Order: sequence, then C-alpha cells, then structure tokens
Amino acid sequence: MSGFITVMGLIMVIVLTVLLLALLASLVRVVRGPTRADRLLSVQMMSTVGTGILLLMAHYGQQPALIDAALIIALLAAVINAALVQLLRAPRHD
Amino acid sequence: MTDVQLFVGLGLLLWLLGLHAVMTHRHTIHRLIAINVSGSGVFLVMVSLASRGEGVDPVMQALVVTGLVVAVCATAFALRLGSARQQSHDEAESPS
Amino acid sequence: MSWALLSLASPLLAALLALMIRHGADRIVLGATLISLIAAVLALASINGEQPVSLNLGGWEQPLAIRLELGHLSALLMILTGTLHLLVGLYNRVSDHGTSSRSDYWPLSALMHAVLLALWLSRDLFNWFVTLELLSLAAVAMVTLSGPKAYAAALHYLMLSLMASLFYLLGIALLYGQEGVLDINQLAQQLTDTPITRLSLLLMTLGLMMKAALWPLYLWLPDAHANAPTAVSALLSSLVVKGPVFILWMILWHLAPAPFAEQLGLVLALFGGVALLAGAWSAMTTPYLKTLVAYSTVAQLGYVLIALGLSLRWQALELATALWLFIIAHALAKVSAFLAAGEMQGTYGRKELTVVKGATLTMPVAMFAFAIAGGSLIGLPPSGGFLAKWILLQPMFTSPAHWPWAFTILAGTLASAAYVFRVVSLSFDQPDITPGSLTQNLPAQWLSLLPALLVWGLALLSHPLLLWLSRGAVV
Amino acid sequence: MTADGFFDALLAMLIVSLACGALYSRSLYRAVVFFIALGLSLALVWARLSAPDLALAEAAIGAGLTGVLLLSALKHQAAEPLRPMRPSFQLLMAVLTGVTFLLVLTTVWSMPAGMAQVGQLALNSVNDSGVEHPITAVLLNFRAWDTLLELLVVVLALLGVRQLKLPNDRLPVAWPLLLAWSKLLAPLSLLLGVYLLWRGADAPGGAFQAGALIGSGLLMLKLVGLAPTTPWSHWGIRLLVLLGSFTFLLVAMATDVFGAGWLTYPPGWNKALILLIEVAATASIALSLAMLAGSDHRELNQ
Amino acid sequence: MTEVWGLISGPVAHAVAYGFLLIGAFFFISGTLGVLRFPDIYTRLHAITKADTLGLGFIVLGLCLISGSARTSLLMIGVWVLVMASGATACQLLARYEQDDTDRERRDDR
Repeated sequence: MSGFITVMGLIMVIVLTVLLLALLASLVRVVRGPTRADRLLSVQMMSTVGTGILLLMAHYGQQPALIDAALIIALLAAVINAALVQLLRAPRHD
Repeated sequence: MTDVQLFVGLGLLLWLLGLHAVMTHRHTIHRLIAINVSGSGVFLVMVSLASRGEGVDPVMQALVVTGLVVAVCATAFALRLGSARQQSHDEAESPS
Repeated sequence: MSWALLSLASPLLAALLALMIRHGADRIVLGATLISLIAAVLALASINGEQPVSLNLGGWEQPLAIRLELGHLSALLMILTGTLHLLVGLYNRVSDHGTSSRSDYWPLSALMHAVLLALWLSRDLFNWFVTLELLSLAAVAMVTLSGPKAYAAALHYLMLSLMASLFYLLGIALLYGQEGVLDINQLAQQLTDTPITRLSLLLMTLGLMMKAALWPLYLWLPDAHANAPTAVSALLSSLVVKGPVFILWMILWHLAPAPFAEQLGLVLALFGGVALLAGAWSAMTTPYLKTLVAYSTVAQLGYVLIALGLSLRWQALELATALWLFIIAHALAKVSAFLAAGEMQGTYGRKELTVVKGATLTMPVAMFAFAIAGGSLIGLPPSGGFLAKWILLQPMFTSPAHWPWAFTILAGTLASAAYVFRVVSLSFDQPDITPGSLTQNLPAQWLSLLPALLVWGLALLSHPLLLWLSRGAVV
Repeated sequence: MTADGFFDALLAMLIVSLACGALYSRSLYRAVVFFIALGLSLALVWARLSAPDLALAEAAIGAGLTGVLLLSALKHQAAEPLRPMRPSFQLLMAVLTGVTFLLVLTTVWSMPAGMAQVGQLALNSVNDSGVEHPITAVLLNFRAWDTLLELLVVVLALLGVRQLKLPNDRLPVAWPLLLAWSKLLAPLSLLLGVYLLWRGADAPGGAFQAGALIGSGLLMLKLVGLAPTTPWSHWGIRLLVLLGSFTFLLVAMATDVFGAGWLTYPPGWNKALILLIEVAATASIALSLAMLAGSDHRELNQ
Repeated sequence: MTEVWGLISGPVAHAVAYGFLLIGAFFFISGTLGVLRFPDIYTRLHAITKADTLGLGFIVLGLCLISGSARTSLLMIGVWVLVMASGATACQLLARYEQDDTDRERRDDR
C-alpha cells in the first residue's frame, strides 16, 4: 500500500511540475507579445494554471484554504482583463 | 540547503534586485514596481523565517499581512500622486 | 498611564471627528490638542521622579503584547508635540497665509499628532514600523496641501520613505528571526553580538537615517519642507523628522553591542560633522528664504548625529541628554523660524531671500522672531541651543584627543551664524517698500515669536529639564 | 534532489524571471504585466510556505487591486520620459548590489532554526483570544494596536489622494458583454468576501482579505460605470470609510474606561468584539480601497 | 447507494482519479504548446481558453474523486466554473480589444 501512495505522490509532483513549466512557458508570451492582448492573454493563462496549482497544493499540503485562494485568483484575473479593456481602450466619443 | 534557506535567499535576491532597479530607473511606475518587488522580497524573507519550526509562526505572518496593507496603500497613494504630477506637468507644458 | 492614553486618544478621536463633521474642524482639533497637552503635562507629573510606567496592551503577558512605556523622555516629547501642534495650529487659523479651510489640514495634523504620541510611547519594533509609515503618509499628504508645485517633492519623499521602510522592516525581520521577540527591553536582555544582530541594526539604522533625513540621506528634505504650506513645514521640520531619530536612538542605545556601537557611533558622528558644514553651506548659498530654513534643519540634524554618535562611541549618557535638549531646542526654534519666514514670504508675496530687505522696519515682530530663533540655532547663551551645545562640549574638553570634535562643533556654530546673519543683515537694509503698503497680520507674527521666546526661556527651566532628561535617557 | 526540492527550485526560477521582467522590461506595459504575473506567482509561494492567509491576501491585492492601479497609472503617466541612467552607473550599482547580496546572504545563512518565542506564545494563547485562527488572534487581539493603526494607514492614504488635483477619468462606455460580466462578478466578489470574513474566526481569511476582495469588485463596477458615485462630501460615505477606525478606537477607549485596560477585551466579550471590529473594518477597507484606486477628482473634492 | 459510494472512494476510483490528473496535465501541455506555436492572437486565445480550461476540469474531477468531501468538491467545481466563464469572457474581451486596437497603431507598447 505504501508503494501505491508514493506512486500517487509522484504523480502529484509530476502534474505540479508540468503546471509550473506551463507557467514558465507563458512568460514567453509576455516577452514576445507581439500585441498588448497577447501579453494579457498570458495573465489569463497564468491564472488558469495557477488555479490548478493551488488546487493541487490544497490537497497535497492539506491546506483547504488554498481552494479559496484559487477562487479569488480566478475571480480577479477576470477583473484585470476588464480593467485593461476599460482603462486602455481609447474613449470612443470625446 | 534547506527549503527555508532557498526562500530566504530568494527573498534577499528580490529585495536587492528591487533596490538596484529603484536606483537605476527614473520613471515613477518603474520605481514603484521596483519598490514593490523589493517589498515582496522582504515579505518572502519574513514568511520563510516564519515556517522554520514545527508549524508556522502566526505572529510573523500577521506582521506580513499588516505590511502588505501598508504597502498597497502607500503604493496606491504614490501612483495617484504620480498621475497628478504628470497632469500638472502636462498643463504647464501646454497651457490650453 | 491613563493620562498618557488620554493624551493619545484625544487627537486621534478629534481627527476622525473632524473628518466626519467638517464644519468647525479647526475648533475640534485645537480643543483636542489642548486636552492632549494638559493630559501630557499631568502624565509627566504623575511619574515625576519615579520609575517609568509600562502598559502591556490587551492585558497579555510580556513578549506577546505590544508594550507602551511612559518615561520622562516620552512625557517630555509628548508635551513638546502638544505645545508645538497647538501653536502651529493657532498660527494656521490666525494667519492669512494658512491652508485653505476646505483642505484637510486639521484632521491630518491631528492624526500626525496622535501618531507621534504613539511613537514616543511605543517600545515595540514592529509597532514603530507602523507608526513610521503613518508618519510618512501624513507628512506627504500634508506636503501636497500646497498644490501641484509640491507634487514632485512629495512623490520623491514618499518613494524614498517607502524604500527606507523596507530597510527597517528587513532589519526587524532578521532580528525577530534570530531572537523571536519584538519588545525592545526583552531584546536588550537576550540579544547577543552576532553578525545577524549587526546586520539588522545596520539595516534599521540606514532606513531610519533616510526617514530622518540625516546626512548623507537628506536629499529629499529641502524640497519637501520648502514647498509645503508654512504650518506644515514647521511641523515637518520640528517634529516629524524627530520620530525616526527617537527610534534610532532607542534601538542603538539599547540593542547595539558595545564594540559595534563604538564603530557605528564614530561613523554617525563623522556624518554629523559633514552634515553641519554641508547643510550650512547650502543654506548660505540658496536664493530662497524657506529653502534656507529647510537646509538649516539638515545642518542642525548634524548636531543631533554628533551627539548620538559620540554618546554611543563613548557610552556617555550625558551626551544623550545633550541630544534630547538639542531636539527640543531645535524644534522650538525651527517652528519660530519657519512661521516667521512663511509669514514674511506670504506678506511680501515672493519667496526669494531678498524679500526680507528692510524687514526690521516693515515687519519688525516677524523679523525679531526669526532673529532670536536664529540665535538659538547658532547657540547664543542663554538659549536652549546654547545649553545643549554646552553639555555636548563638556566631555570634549576633558581630553585633547577629543578636541577635533570641539573644533567641528565650533565650525558648525560659525557656519550657522553665517546663514542666520545673512538674513538678519539683509533685514537691516533700507526697505524698497513702505510699511503701509503691506497688509500685516500681527497676531500671526506674535504667534511665530512665542516658540522662540520659549526656547530662550528653557534656560529658566534647565534644572528640572536636565533632571528629567537624564532620567529619561536611561530608560 | 527530492521531488519537492525540484518543485521549489522551479518556483524560485519562475519568481526570479518574473521579477527581472517586471524590473528591467524597457516597455512599461510589459513591466506592469510582468508585475501582475509576479503577484499571482507569489500567491503560489505563500501557499508553498504554508501561509494561506497571505496567499489569499496576495491573490486579492497582487492580482486585483495593484493590477488595476498600475494599468490606470500607466494610462496617465505614459507620457513621462523614461530617461535611463548611464550604463556605467548601472554597472556600478549592479556590482554594489551583488557584493551586498553575497554579504547579506552569508550572514543570514547562520540564522538559527526553530519557532520564535513570541510565535510559540501566540500559539499557546490562542484559546484565550476568542477566535480559533491564530493569525486572526494576533491581528485582532494580541497585536490589535498595530491593526488599529493599520486601519488609519488606509484612511490616511485616501486622505492623501483626496488632497491631490487628480486628472478626471473619462472612461469609454463599456461593451454590453463587459457590463453583463461585471454584474455577475461584483455580487460574486461580495459573496466570496463575506464568506472569507465569516471564515476568518477559525480558518484563514479575515477582514483585510475580505475587504480587498469586495473592494476589487466595487472597483470593477466603478470602471464600467455601474457603481453609484461615492462622493466624499456625502456624510454616509465618510462614515463608512471611517467606520472601522471609529469602531476600533471606541472599543479601545471603552475597554480602557470601563474594563481592564486599553484593548483588553473583557472575558466572554472577546469573540463578539472581534467580530464587530472585523465587520466594520471590512466595510471600511473595501470602500477605502475602491476609492483609493478608482475615485476621481469630482468624487473626492466636491 | 453505499455500494456506489464505496466504489467511488475505493482504490480503483483513486487510480482513475490520478489518471484524470495526468490527462489534465496533458491538456495543459497541449494548451501551452498552442500558446507558444500558434500564429496569431485569435488562435492563441483558443488554445488558452479551451485546452487549459479542459485541463483544469480534469484536474478538478480527479481531486474531487480523491477528496471525497462534498464541500471541498463543490468549492472546486465552483472554481472550475468560474475559470471557464472568465476564460470565455476574457477571450471575447481580448479579441474585441485587439480588433479595436489594430486600427490605431499601438503595437509598440511604449
């Protein structure tokens, strides 16, 4: 049974690592762009991936509060997108 | 190297990177970002030190929560101040 | 202790009330300041000659709770804060060049008052961090009261002070990481001389020096202090920069291991010597009146640094007495100088130094206030400035090895005489304008004279003052 | 190297590259995006270091508030020239900071292990504090004086912004999709905020996290033009902003006059008083933060 | 009912759950590859909002099976729904912003 548990732990770590690598990869989009939307897109991606990592960590580290944190990140990534569109869009009638 | 040492080192690195950037940049937003990165570094040192023993040190974490509030309020004030300064600067440049 | 808490609570409550009920904010704040001042005097009376009183907030046992402590030094500083805030507030209400009634000067200054009292009373490293942040934010907000021309200086000040806070906070983090407590007495008992101790003290010192505008980290001060409204400049120069100095003195005196204190003390004293001369030089060459007064703060903080550094280097408690006398005398004199300078600048309508030409004839009261405040800044006997300098010089006469310090102080005295006389001599010239063409505000000018008279009156009070300070300095 | 160590190293790498991106991007916009991403990733680090309270706070601030603030500042300050320093100066500074880093790192390396004395005391005293979550106990009972002052920091920052002659924002009319989306998000953030506040007594969460979250929701409504104006001149708005500080101060004074001492909650009352303070503080923090980031000249200076 | 629950929480279910996690990771990999390799913003938006959201869905599913607690599962499903909605909206918003933006010349961020 203990062998089974370590396999589970290993899978957990593998999945976590894959998600972290995805996070790192999304940086490429921030650097390369080429458009503003592209760069913000990577924030959206990071929030999705970050949510996943937090959920996994909540389970892995026995910290259920991290699920709340994931919820907040998912919520506020949406706010950021909205803010960008509202703040940086040129006013239409002025 | 333990994980605490890794994260303390990371915190110190962030603190100094921010410090360096604050001295080598002039734009207000750049500088404020640098100050905040620097602050995150300090918080990172604190949180790593809080997780040394069995269980975590609630006092240190509470200090970081307080520090975070202070930092975000001061940053907000500074950013708005920067915008106001830029606006008065623009008005002085082009009186219209 | 309850008098001290009343003294602390009343400006705090007044600030919130003044924000809520906007009509009559000035009366609320001035009334609360008076209450706070009386309570502070009663607090000093309640501990007169006895041991300081400690209060563990929340009723928790010692290292867990934040501890407030009312000692002689804290009580004196509370009285100083109350007095100066009351005077400056009255000036701001009476003067025609005060802040506009629509602005938030009153709640801001009341908050600043309360925060300073909290700082004097606290004995907890992290609580000091929060009060320092509050102090900086209040100061920056007050600098911006004078409108867009002050924004650049205010922003510079705010960013530097944020940076400084991070140094201080990292210092706390490392010290707490090593020792596990935040209370200064507790730390003093159990602290050992390790590299981490030294590093964290160094970081805190750097941060506090930036906040207090001690040389060479003073560059933000002249702009910010010269561009603020007059009442604000007076408060900033006399009180706000003293907050970090208080903390600096507390942590270095109580926590620094002796060999480290000696090294650091030497460096600080050297910095102080440079500050004396550099600040005075800038004051001698600047073309603006209020900037001159602001640079004089830089120079005067040089004395503070010398007293601090040498008291650490020689482990001499009497120098700490000199340090606090300097701070009190400088605060009183600087309020006078700033109020007089601001009143003249406002009345003549220009900010160049040359406006004071002939001021002895056109605005005699304000000019007199400036001159006798300058007298204390120079250290003419029997002013408070003289008293402080005299105590500072005492240990230097004892051994020839200390004479260079005495010479530095002498040079600084001459330099400060030079910039004060630069203004005073100009004021004896023939005026370009007739006195009748000015709309004078005599009550405001008399108010600016009052603190200067107080600083000369310190000589009368010197015996109890020295007694309290030498008691206050130990704890 | 263990699997955990590998994960930590990756996380550290991510943080360093994000920080470098935020600090050294030549484009301001890129720096801002990097900084937002850094905030998100720091939440992961706090999670890793078993600080869920901070993960919550960082998620609310780093992702929401600071992002909106920076984007808004970017809009107003893009015209300010960058004027980089001379390369020789930059190099000098790099060498200096590098040397400092090594010195500081070698010093801190010898940091003793184990729980701090005060931390242990706090953990032991949690049962007498009225709440079960140790961090809430520290913030609202053991070190309540800090928190009272911290609420004043929020008020002071808002007061500071109020003194400024701010540019008036003229935001475009929001797209219908955005409007509909905000109408969904704002109540959700309120709901989640209340949930965090309610959980704060015995689990990670609390007034500040809740306030920041609700504030972000309010801010979003402000941006798309759905929120009612919150003019400082209205007494109700001022009362709400000051409510937290008022409540806290009155509790402190009442405990001093009628009770055992300044901020010493009477036994049996501690839970109720802490809850009262937390609710008031949450409301104040939410409104203050939203106004701090999103109110313009008209609202603040009438 | 109890039999069903036993089946869900048994070792088989655990194996299935970890399988779901791996599938989730696979979707994240493909989403990332898409973001890196796709030629323009619109296709990249697709990669993020479809593949990554799906990946998250599988991970949530797996974690729900492992945890077996109704409250946690509900919260996690809430997270997933939120991410899905936010992804879909962000996709629309960013695409429109981009379209708006290309008219004006704003590619250079400075």
